[in-house]
Amino acid sequence: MIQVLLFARVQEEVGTDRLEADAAGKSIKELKRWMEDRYPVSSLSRTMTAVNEEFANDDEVINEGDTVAFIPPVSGG
Amino acid sequence: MIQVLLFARVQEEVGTDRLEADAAGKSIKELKRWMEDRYPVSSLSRTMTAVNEEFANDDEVINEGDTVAFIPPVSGG
Amino acid sequence: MDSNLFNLTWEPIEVQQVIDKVVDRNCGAIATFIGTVREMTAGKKTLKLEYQAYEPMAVKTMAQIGEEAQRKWPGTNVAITHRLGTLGISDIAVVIAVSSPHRPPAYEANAYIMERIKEMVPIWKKEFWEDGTRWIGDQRETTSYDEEENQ
Amino acid sequence: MDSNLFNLTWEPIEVQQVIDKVVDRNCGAIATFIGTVREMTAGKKTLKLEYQAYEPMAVKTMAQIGEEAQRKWPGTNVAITHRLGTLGISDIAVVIAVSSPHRPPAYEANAYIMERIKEMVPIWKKEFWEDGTRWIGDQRETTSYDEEENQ
Repeated sequence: MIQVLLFARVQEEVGTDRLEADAAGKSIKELKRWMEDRYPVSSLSRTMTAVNEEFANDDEVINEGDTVAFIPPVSGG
Repeated sequence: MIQVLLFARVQEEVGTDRLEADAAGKSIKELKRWMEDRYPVSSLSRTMTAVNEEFANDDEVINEGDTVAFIPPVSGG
Repeated sequence: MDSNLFNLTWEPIEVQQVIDKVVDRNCGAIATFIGTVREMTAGKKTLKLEYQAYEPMAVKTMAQIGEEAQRKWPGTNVAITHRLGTLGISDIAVVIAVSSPHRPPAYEANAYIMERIKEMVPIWKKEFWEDGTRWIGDQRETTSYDEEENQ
Repeated sequence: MDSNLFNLTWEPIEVQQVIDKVVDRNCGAIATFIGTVREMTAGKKTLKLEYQAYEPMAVKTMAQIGEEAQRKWPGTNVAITHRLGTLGISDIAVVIAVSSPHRPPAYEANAYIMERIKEMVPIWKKEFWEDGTRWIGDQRETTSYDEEENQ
Protein backbone atom coordinates (compact mmCIF):
# COMPACT_ATOMS: atom_id res chain seq x y z
CA MET A 1 0.00 0.00 0.00
CA ILE A 2 0.99 3.62 -0.45
CA GLN A 3 -0.07 6.76 1.40
CA VAL A 4 -1.73 9.52 -0.63
CA LEU A 5 -1.82 13.03 0.89
CA LEU A 6 -4.33 15.62 -0.27
CA PHE A 7 -4.30 19.39 0.21
CA ALA A 8 -6.35 22.51 -0.45
CA ARG A 9 -8.94 22.15 -3.22
CA VAL A 10 -8.15 18.47 -3.85
CA GLN A 11 -8.58 17.70 -0.16
CA GLU A 12 -11.99 19.40 -0.12
CA GLU A 13 -13.17 17.67 -3.28
CA VAL A 14 -12.16 14.21 -2.08
CA GLY A 15 -13.34 14.90 1.46
CA THR A 16 -10.26 13.64 3.31
CA ASP A 17 -6.65 14.70 3.83
CA ARG A 18 -5.16 11.23 3.30
CA LEU A 19 -6.01 7.82 1.90
CA GLU A 20 -4.34 4.53 1.17
CA ALA A 21 -4.04 3.06 -2.30
CA ASP A 22 -2.85 -0.27 -3.67
CA ALA A 23 -0.70 1.53 -6.20
CA ALA A 24 2.85 0.16 -5.85
CA GLY A 25 4.24 -0.36 -9.35
CA LYS A 26 1.88 2.23 -10.87
CA SER A 27 3.15 5.48 -12.36
CA ILE A 28 2.05 8.85 -11.00
CA LYS A 29 0.02 9.30 -14.18
CA GLU A 30 -1.83 6.04 -13.49
CA LEU A 31 -2.43 7.05 -9.87
CA LYS A 32 -3.94 10.34 -11.07
CA ARG A 33 -6.33 8.47 -13.37
CA TRP A 34 -7.24 6.09 -10.58
CA MET A 35 -8.03 9.07 -8.32
CA GLU A 36 -10.11 10.77 -11.00
CA ASP A 37 -12.12 7.58 -11.63
CA ARG A 38 -12.79 6.92 -7.98
CA TYR A 39 -13.34 10.38 -6.40
CA PRO A 40 -15.29 13.52 -7.31
CA VAL A 41 -12.08 15.40 -8.03
CA SER A 42 -11.35 17.91 -10.80
CA SER A 43 -8.75 16.91 -13.37
CA LEU A 44 -5.36 16.15 -11.82
CA SER A 45 -3.52 16.18 -15.15
CA ARG A 46 -1.80 19.49 -14.37
CA THR A 47 -1.44 18.95 -10.63
CA MET A 48 2.12 18.55 -9.38
CA THR A 49 3.04 15.65 -7.16
CA ALA A 50 5.71 14.82 -4.62
CA VAL A 51 6.95 11.33 -3.79
CA ASN A 52 8.41 11.13 -0.29
CA GLU A 53 8.52 14.95 -0.10
CA GLU A 54 10.40 15.46 -3.38
CA PHE A 55 8.72 16.81 -6.52
CA ALA A 56 8.16 13.99 -9.04
CA ASN A 57 7.04 13.84 -12.65
CA ASP A 58 4.14 11.86 -14.08
CA ASP A 59 6.31 8.98 -15.30
CA GLU A 60 7.80 8.19 -11.92
CA VAL A 61 6.88 4.72 -10.68
CA ILE A 62 5.57 4.42 -7.13
CA ASN A 63 7.12 1.90 -4.75
CA GLU A 64 5.52 0.03 -1.90
CA GLY A 65 5.48 2.24 1.20
CA ASP A 66 5.91 5.52 -0.70
CA THR A 67 4.03 8.64 0.30
CA VAL A 68 2.58 10.50 -2.67
CA ALA A 69 1.28 14.04 -2.22
CA PHE A 70 -0.83 15.96 -4.70
CA ILE A 71 0.38 19.57 -4.77
CA PRO A 72 -2.20 21.95 -6.29
CA PRO A 73 -0.75 25.31 -7.37
CA VAL A 74 0.77 26.78 -4.22
CA SER A 75 -0.23 30.14 -2.77
CA GLY A 76 1.96 30.70 0.27
CA GLY A 77 3.81 33.91 1.05
CA MET B 1 25.11 88.42 14.05
CA ILE B 2 24.56 84.97 12.59
CA GLN B 3 24.83 81.54 14.16
CA VAL B 4 27.32 79.08 12.67
CA LEU B 5 26.88 75.37 13.45
CA LEU B 6 29.75 72.92 13.12
CA PHE B 7 29.65 69.12 12.89
CA ALA B 8 31.91 66.08 12.70
CA ARG B 9 35.44 66.80 11.50
CA VAL B 10 34.87 70.57 11.21
CA GLN B 11 33.57 70.68 14.77
CA GLU B 12 36.66 68.85 16.05
CA GLU B 13 39.07 71.05 14.09
CA VAL B 14 37.48 74.29 15.27
CA GLY B 15 36.99 72.96 18.80
CA THR B 16 33.34 74.01 19.24
CA ASP B 17 29.92 73.05 17.91
CA ARG B 18 28.69 76.62 17.37
CA LEU B 19 29.93 80.17 17.10
CA GLU B 20 28.63 83.60 16.26
CA ALA B 21 29.86 85.65 13.33
CA ASP B 22 29.28 89.20 12.17
CA ALA B 23 28.55 87.93 8.66
CA ALA B 24 25.19 89.37 7.61
CA GLY B 25 25.50 90.51 3.98
CA LYS B 26 28.38 88.15 3.27
CA SER B 27 28.05 85.23 0.86
CA ILE B 28 28.56 81.64 1.99
CA LYS B 29 31.81 81.65 0.02
CA GLU B 30 33.02 84.67 2.00
CA LEU B 31 32.00 83.05 5.28
CA LYS B 32 34.00 79.95 4.33
CA ARG B 33 37.10 82.09 3.70
CA TRP B 34 36.57 83.93 6.99
CA MET B 35 36.39 80.57 8.81
CA GLU B 36 39.52 79.27 7.10
CA ASP B 37 41.45 82.43 7.99
CA ARG B 38 40.39 82.44 11.61
CA TYR B 39 40.31 78.75 12.65
CA PRO B 40 42.59 75.72 12.19
CA VAL B 41 40.12 74.13 9.80
CA SER B 42 40.80 72.15 6.61
CA SER B 43 39.61 73.68 3.36
CA LEU B 44 35.85 74.30 3.33
CA SER B 45 35.69 74.90 -0.41
CA ARG B 46 33.94 71.58 -1.07
CA THR B 47 31.93 71.50 2.16
CA MET B 48 28.18 71.83 1.74
CA THR B 49 26.24 74.36 3.76
CA ALA B 50 22.70 74.86 4.94
CA VAL B 51 21.07 78.19 5.70
CA ASN B 52 18.19 77.85 8.16
CA GLU B 53 18.15 74.07 7.62
CA GLU B 54 17.97 74.19 3.81
CA PHE B 55 20.92 73.34 1.59
CA ALA B 56 22.43 76.50 0.10
CA ASN B 57 25.06 77.22 -2.55
CA ASP B 58 28.21 79.30 -2.17
CA ASP B 59 26.68 82.41 -3.74
CA GLU B 60 23.80 82.68 -1.28
CA VAL B 61 23.93 85.85 0.81
CA ILE B 62 23.51 85.49 4.54
CA ASN B 63 20.95 87.63 6.36
CA GLU B 64 21.04 88.95 9.91
CA GLY B 65 19.78 86.24 12.28
CA ASP B 66 20.37 83.34 9.87
CA THR B 67 21.75 80.03 11.06
CA VAL B 68 24.44 78.65 8.78
CA ALA B 69 25.55 75.03 9.17
CA PHE B 70 28.61 73.47 7.61
CA ILE B 71 27.73 69.99 6.39
CA PRO B 72 30.81 67.81 5.83
CA PRO B 73 30.14 64.74 3.64
CA VAL B 74 27.44 62.83 5.47
CA SER B 75 27.81 59.22 6.61
CA GLY B 76 24.51 58.23 8.20
CA GLY B 77 22.64 55.03 7.49
CA MET C 1 21.86 24.76 7.63
CA ASP C 2 20.12 24.92 11.00
CA SER C 3 16.57 23.79 10.35
CA ASN C 4 15.35 26.08 13.13
CA LEU C 5 15.93 28.90 10.65
CA PHE C 6 12.97 27.63 8.60
CA ASN C 7 9.73 27.42 10.50
CA LEU C 8 6.02 26.93 10.26
CA THR C 9 3.92 28.17 13.15
CA TRP C 10 0.28 28.33 14.22
CA GLU C 11 0.97 31.24 16.56
CA PRO C 12 1.35 34.92 15.64
CA ILE C 13 4.84 35.55 14.26
CA GLU C 14 7.17 37.73 16.31
CA VAL C 15 9.20 39.64 13.71
CA GLN C 16 12.06 40.32 16.10
CA GLN C 17 12.52 36.61 16.76
CA VAL C 18 13.04 35.96 13.05
CA ILE C 19 15.45 38.89 12.75
CA ASP C 20 17.44 37.66 15.77
CA LYS C 21 18.24 34.44 13.88
CA VAL C 22 20.24 36.26 11.21
CA VAL C 23 22.15 38.77 13.37
CA ASP C 24 25.87 38.41 12.61
CA ARG C 25 28.82 40.55 13.80
CA ASN C 26 30.05 40.83 10.25
CA CYS C 27 26.74 41.69 8.63
CA GLY C 28 25.88 45.39 8.58
CA ALA C 29 22.63 44.94 6.65
CA ILE C 30 19.43 43.07 7.48
CA ALA C 31 16.55 43.18 5.00
CA THR C 32 13.23 41.76 6.11
CA PHE C 33 10.01 41.17 4.26
CA ILE C 34 6.73 40.86 6.14
CA GLY C 35 3.72 39.60 4.24
CA THR C 36 0.44 40.60 5.89
CA VAL C 37 -3.20 39.93 5.11
CA ARG C 38 -4.56 42.75 2.99
CA GLU C 39 -8.23 43.68 3.29
CA MET C 40 -9.08 44.77 -0.27
CA THR C 41 -7.98 42.94 -3.42
CA ALA C 42 -9.34 44.13 -6.75
CA GLY C 43 -12.29 45.78 -4.99
CA LYS C 44 -13.20 42.64 -3.05
CA LYS C 45 -13.13 42.57 0.73
CA THR C 46 -11.30 39.71 2.43
CA LEU C 47 -12.70 38.68 5.83
CA LYS C 48 -9.99 36.21 6.77
CA LEU C 49 -7.53 33.71 5.33
CA GLU C 50 -6.65 30.15 6.10
CA TYR C 51 -3.19 28.73 5.37
CA GLN C 52 -2.50 25.03 5.07
CA ALA C 53 0.84 23.31 4.33
CA TYR C 54 2.36 19.97 3.52
CA GLU C 55 4.40 20.63 6.59
CA PRO C 56 7.57 18.52 6.41
CA MET C 57 7.99 19.23 2.71
CA ALA C 58 7.29 22.94 3.17
CA VAL C 59 10.03 23.23 5.82
CA LYS C 60 12.45 21.24 3.66
CA THR C 61 11.65 23.37 0.60
CA MET C 62 12.14 26.62 2.53
CA ALA C 63 15.55 25.34 3.66
CA GLN C 64 16.43 24.49 0.04
CA ILE C 65 15.47 28.01 -1.03
CA GLY C 66 17.66 29.43 1.76
CA GLU C 67 20.59 27.37 0.48
CA GLU C 68 19.95 28.52 -3.09
CA ALA C 69 20.04 32.14 -1.92
CA GLN C 70 23.27 31.58 0.01
CA ARG C 71 24.91 30.08 -3.08
CA LYS C 72 23.83 33.06 -5.18
CA TRP C 73 24.72 35.65 -2.48
CA PRO C 74 27.59 34.20 -0.41
CA GLY C 75 27.94 35.54 3.11
CA THR C 76 24.22 35.99 3.67
CA ASN C 77 22.21 34.45 6.53
CA VAL C 78 18.57 33.52 5.93
CA ALA C 79 15.57 32.80 8.17
CA ILE C 80 11.97 32.22 7.10
CA THR C 81 8.86 31.76 9.24
CA HIS C 82 5.45 31.10 7.68
CA ARG C 83 2.20 31.13 9.62
CA LEU C 84 -0.50 28.46 9.23
CA GLY C 85 -4.14 28.39 10.30
CA THR C 86 -6.65 31.24 10.36
CA LEU C 87 -5.42 34.83 9.92
CA GLY C 88 -7.30 38.12 10.16
CA ILE C 89 -6.65 41.40 8.36
CA SER C 90 -3.12 42.76 8.96
CA ASP C 91 -1.98 39.49 10.56
CA ILE C 92 1.50 38.42 9.49
CA ALA C 93 1.58 35.45 7.09
CA VAL C 94 5.32 35.28 6.43
CA VAL C 95 8.57 36.88 7.58
CA ILE C 96 11.80 36.58 5.60
CA ALA C 97 15.00 37.94 7.18
CA VAL C 98 18.31 38.13 5.32
CA SER C 99 21.54 39.54 6.72
CA SER C 100 24.58 40.37 4.65
CA PRO C 101 27.85 42.28 5.08
CA HIS C 102 26.55 44.92 2.61
CA ARG C 103 23.15 46.19 1.55
CA PRO C 104 22.43 45.08 -2.03
CA PRO C 105 22.68 41.31 -1.45
CA ALA C 106 20.33 41.56 1.55
CA TYR C 107 17.58 43.19 -0.52
CA GLU C 108 18.19 41.03 -3.59
CA ALA C 109 18.32 37.71 -1.77
CA ASN C 110 15.19 38.65 0.17
CA ALA C 111 13.16 39.41 -2.97
CA TYR C 112 14.47 36.23 -4.62
CA ILE C 113 13.44 34.09 -1.65
CA MET C 114 9.93 35.53 -1.67
CA GLU C 115 9.55 34.74 -5.38
CA ARG C 116 10.74 31.18 -4.83
CA ILE C 117 8.39 30.66 -1.86
CA LYS C 118 5.46 31.67 -4.04
CA GLU C 119 6.62 29.32 -6.76
CA MET C 120 7.37 26.11 -4.95
CA VAL C 121 6.73 25.85 -1.22
CA PRO C 122 3.70 23.58 -0.62
CA ILE C 123 1.57 26.08 1.30
CA TRP C 124 -1.97 27.01 0.27
CA LYS C 125 -4.17 29.95 1.08
CA LYS C 126 -7.96 29.93 1.27
CA GLU C 127 -9.69 33.30 1.01
CA PHE C 128 -12.94 34.01 2.83
CA TRP C 129 -15.13 36.76 1.39
CA GLU C 130 -18.65 37.81 2.33
CA ASP C 131 -20.01 35.83 -0.63
CA GLY C 132 -17.85 32.73 -0.54
CA THR C 133 -14.45 31.08 -0.19
CA ARG C 134 -11.76 29.87 -2.53
CA TRP C 135 -8.41 28.11 -2.40
CA ILE C 136 -6.09 30.53 -4.18
CA GLY C 137 -3.51 29.39 -6.69
CA ASP C 138 -5.69 27.01 -8.69
CA GLN C 139 -5.24 28.21 -12.26
CA ARG C 140 -8.54 26.73 -13.42
CA GLU C 141 -10.44 29.02 -11.10
CA THR C 142 -8.05 31.94 -11.17
CA THR C 143 -7.62 33.47 -14.57
CA SER C 144 -5.70 36.48 -13.31
CA TYR C 145 -3.49 34.87 -10.70
CA ASP C 146 -1.50 38.03 -10.00
CA GLU C 147 -4.63 39.88 -9.01
CA GLU C 148 -5.36 37.31 -6.36
CA GLU C 149 -2.10 37.57 -4.50
CA ASN C 150 -2.27 39.25 -1.15
CA GLN C 151 1.22 40.69 -1.39
CA MET D 1 3.20 63.59 6.71
CA ASP D 2 3.24 62.80 10.42
CA SER D 3 6.65 63.88 11.66
CA ASN D 4 6.58 61.11 14.25
CA LEU D 5 7.30 58.79 11.33
CA PHE D 6 10.81 60.26 11.07
CA ASN D 7 12.84 60.01 14.24
CA LEU D 8 16.23 60.39 15.79
CA THR D 9 16.87 58.58 19.05
CA TRP D 10 19.63 58.10 21.60
CA GLU D 11 18.08 54.86 22.83
CA PRO D 12 18.30 51.41 21.23
CA ILE D 13 15.85 51.18 18.33
CA GLU D 14 12.93 48.77 18.70
CA VAL D 15 12.38 47.42 15.19
CA GLN D 16 8.76 46.46 15.87
CA GLN D 17 7.91 50.03 16.89
CA VAL D 18 9.09 51.32 13.51
CA ILE D 19 7.19 48.57 11.67
CA ASP D 20 4.00 49.36 13.62
CA LYS D 21 4.01 52.88 12.16
CA VAL D 22 3.50 51.62 8.60
CA VAL D 23 0.94 48.86 9.21
CA ASP D 24 -2.06 49.49 6.93
CA ARG D 25 -5.12 47.31 6.27
CA ASN D 26 -4.62 47.71 2.56
CA CYS D 27 -0.90 46.99 2.49
CA GLY D 28 0.03 43.31 2.18
CA ALA D 29 3.78 43.96 2.04
CA ILE D 30 6.19 45.53 4.53
CA ALA D 31 9.89 45.73 3.64
CA THR D 32 12.29 46.80 6.35
CA PHE D 33 15.96 47.56 6.27
CA ILE D 34 18.03 47.40 9.45
CA GLY D 35 21.52 48.85 9.36
CA THR D 36 23.74 47.45 12.11
CA VAL D 37 27.32 48.10 13.19
CA ARG D 38 29.60 45.62 11.46
CA GLU D 39 32.78 44.52 13.20
CA MET D 40 35.17 44.04 10.27
CA THR D 41 35.53 46.42 7.33
CA ALA D 42 38.28 45.77 4.81
CA GLY D 43 40.19 43.72 7.39
CA LYS D 44 40.01 46.43 10.05
CA LYS D 45 38.24 45.86 13.36
CA THR D 46 35.72 48.45 14.52
CA LEU D 47 35.42 48.82 18.30
CA LYS D 48 32.46 51.20 18.34
CA LEU D 49 30.82 54.01 16.39
CA GLU D 50 29.54 57.41 17.28
CA TYR D 51 26.73 59.09 15.33
CA GLN D 52 26.09 62.82 15.40
CA ALA D 53 23.38 64.76 13.55
CA TYR D 54 22.24 68.25 12.73
CA GLU D 55 19.06 67.17 14.39
CA PRO D 56 16.23 69.40 13.15
CA MET D 57 17.55 69.35 9.60
CA ALA D 58 18.11 65.59 9.68
CA VAL D 59 14.49 64.96 10.73
CA LYS D 60 13.23 67.39 8.10
CA THR D 61 15.40 65.79 5.40
CA MET D 62 14.23 62.27 6.32
CA ALA D 63 10.63 63.48 5.98
CA GLN D 64 11.43 64.97 2.56
CA ILE D 65 12.91 61.65 1.46
CA GLY D 66 9.78 59.87 2.67
CA GLU D 67 7.64 62.24 0.59
CA GLU D 68 9.85 61.69 -2.45
CA ALA D 69 9.40 57.94 -2.09
CA GLN D 70 5.63 58.28 -1.77
CA ARG D 71 5.49 60.36 -4.93
CA LYS D 72 7.52 57.74 -6.81
CA TRP D 73 5.64 54.77 -5.30
CA PRO D 74 2.08 55.94 -4.53
CA GLY D 75 0.25 54.03 -1.83
CA THR D 76 3.34 53.35 0.26
CA ASN D 77 3.78 54.28 3.94
CA VAL D 78 7.26 55.15 5.21
CA ALA D 79 8.90 55.35 8.65
CA ILE D 80 12.57 55.96 9.42
CA THR D 81 14.35 55.92 12.77
CA HIS D 82 18.07 56.70 13.06
CA ARG D 83 20.10 56.21 16.22
CA LEU D 84 22.58 58.79 17.55
CA GLY D 85 25.33 58.53 20.13
CA THR D 86 27.66 55.62 20.83
CA LEU D 87 26.92 52.22 19.26
CA GLY D 88 28.63 48.86 19.75
CA ILE D 89 29.00 45.96 17.33
CA SER D 90 25.63 44.66 16.04
CA ASP D 91 23.75 47.65 17.49
CA ILE D 92 21.10 49.04 15.16
CA ALA D 93 21.97 52.37 13.53
CA VAL D 94 18.93 52.80 11.31
CA VAL D 95 15.58 51.16 10.58
CA ILE D 96 13.56 51.92 7.43
CA ALA D 97 10.07 50.44 7.14
CA VAL D 98 7.95 50.71 3.99
CA SER D 99 4.50 49.21 3.53
CA SER D 100 2.76 48.88 0.20
CA PRO D 101 -0.29 47.07 -1.22
CA HIS D 102 2.09 44.86 -3.28
CA ARG D 103 5.65 43.65 -2.89
CA PRO D 104 7.87 45.32 -5.50
CA PRO D 105 7.22 48.95 -4.45
CA ALA D 106 7.98 48.07 -0.83
CA TYR D 107 11.45 46.71 -1.69
CA GLU D 108 12.19 49.40 -4.26
CA ALA D 109 11.12 52.36 -2.14
CA ASN D 110 13.07 50.96 0.80
CA ALA D 111 16.32 50.67 -1.18
CA TYR D 112 15.77 54.14 -2.65
CA ILE D 113 15.27 55.69 0.78
CA MET D 114 18.47 54.14 2.09
CA GLU D 115 20.44 55.54 -0.85
CA ARG D 116 18.99 58.99 -0.29
CA ILE D 117 19.73 58.89 3.45
CA LYS D 118 23.37 58.16 2.70
CA GLU D 119 23.45 61.01 0.19
CA MET D 120 21.82 63.88 1.99
CA VAL D 121 20.72 63.46 5.59
CA PRO D 122 23.06 65.46 7.87
CA ILE D 123 24.20 62.58 10.07
CA TRP D 124 27.85 61.70 10.61
CA LYS D 125 29.58 58.58 11.80
CA LYS D 126 32.87 58.41 13.67
CA GLU D 127 34.66 55.07 13.63
CA PHE D 128 36.76 53.93 16.58
CA TRP D 129 39.48 51.37 15.84
CA GLU D 130 42.27 50.05 18.06
CA ASP D 131 44.72 52.45 16.40
CA GLY D 132 42.60 55.58 16.06
CA THR D 133 39.36 57.25 15.11
CA ARG D 134 37.95 58.97 12.06
CA TRP D 135 34.83 60.83 10.96
CA ILE D 136 33.68 58.84 7.94
CA GLY D 137 32.47 60.50 4.78
CA ASP D 138 35.25 63.04 4.37
CA GLN D 139 36.43 62.47 0.82
CA ARG D 140 39.86 63.95 1.46
CA GLU D 141 40.62 61.25 3.96
CA THR D 142 38.62 58.47 2.37
CA THR D 143 39.85 57.52 -1.04
CA SER D 144 37.68 54.41 -1.29
CA TYR D 145 34.49 55.70 0.28
CA ASP D 146 32.49 52.59 -0.55
CA GLU D 147 34.90 50.43 1.39
CA GLU D 148 34.29 52.49 4.48
CA GLU D 149 30.55 52.10 4.64
CA ASN D 150 29.22 49.90 7.37
CA GLN D 151 26.32 48.63 5.30
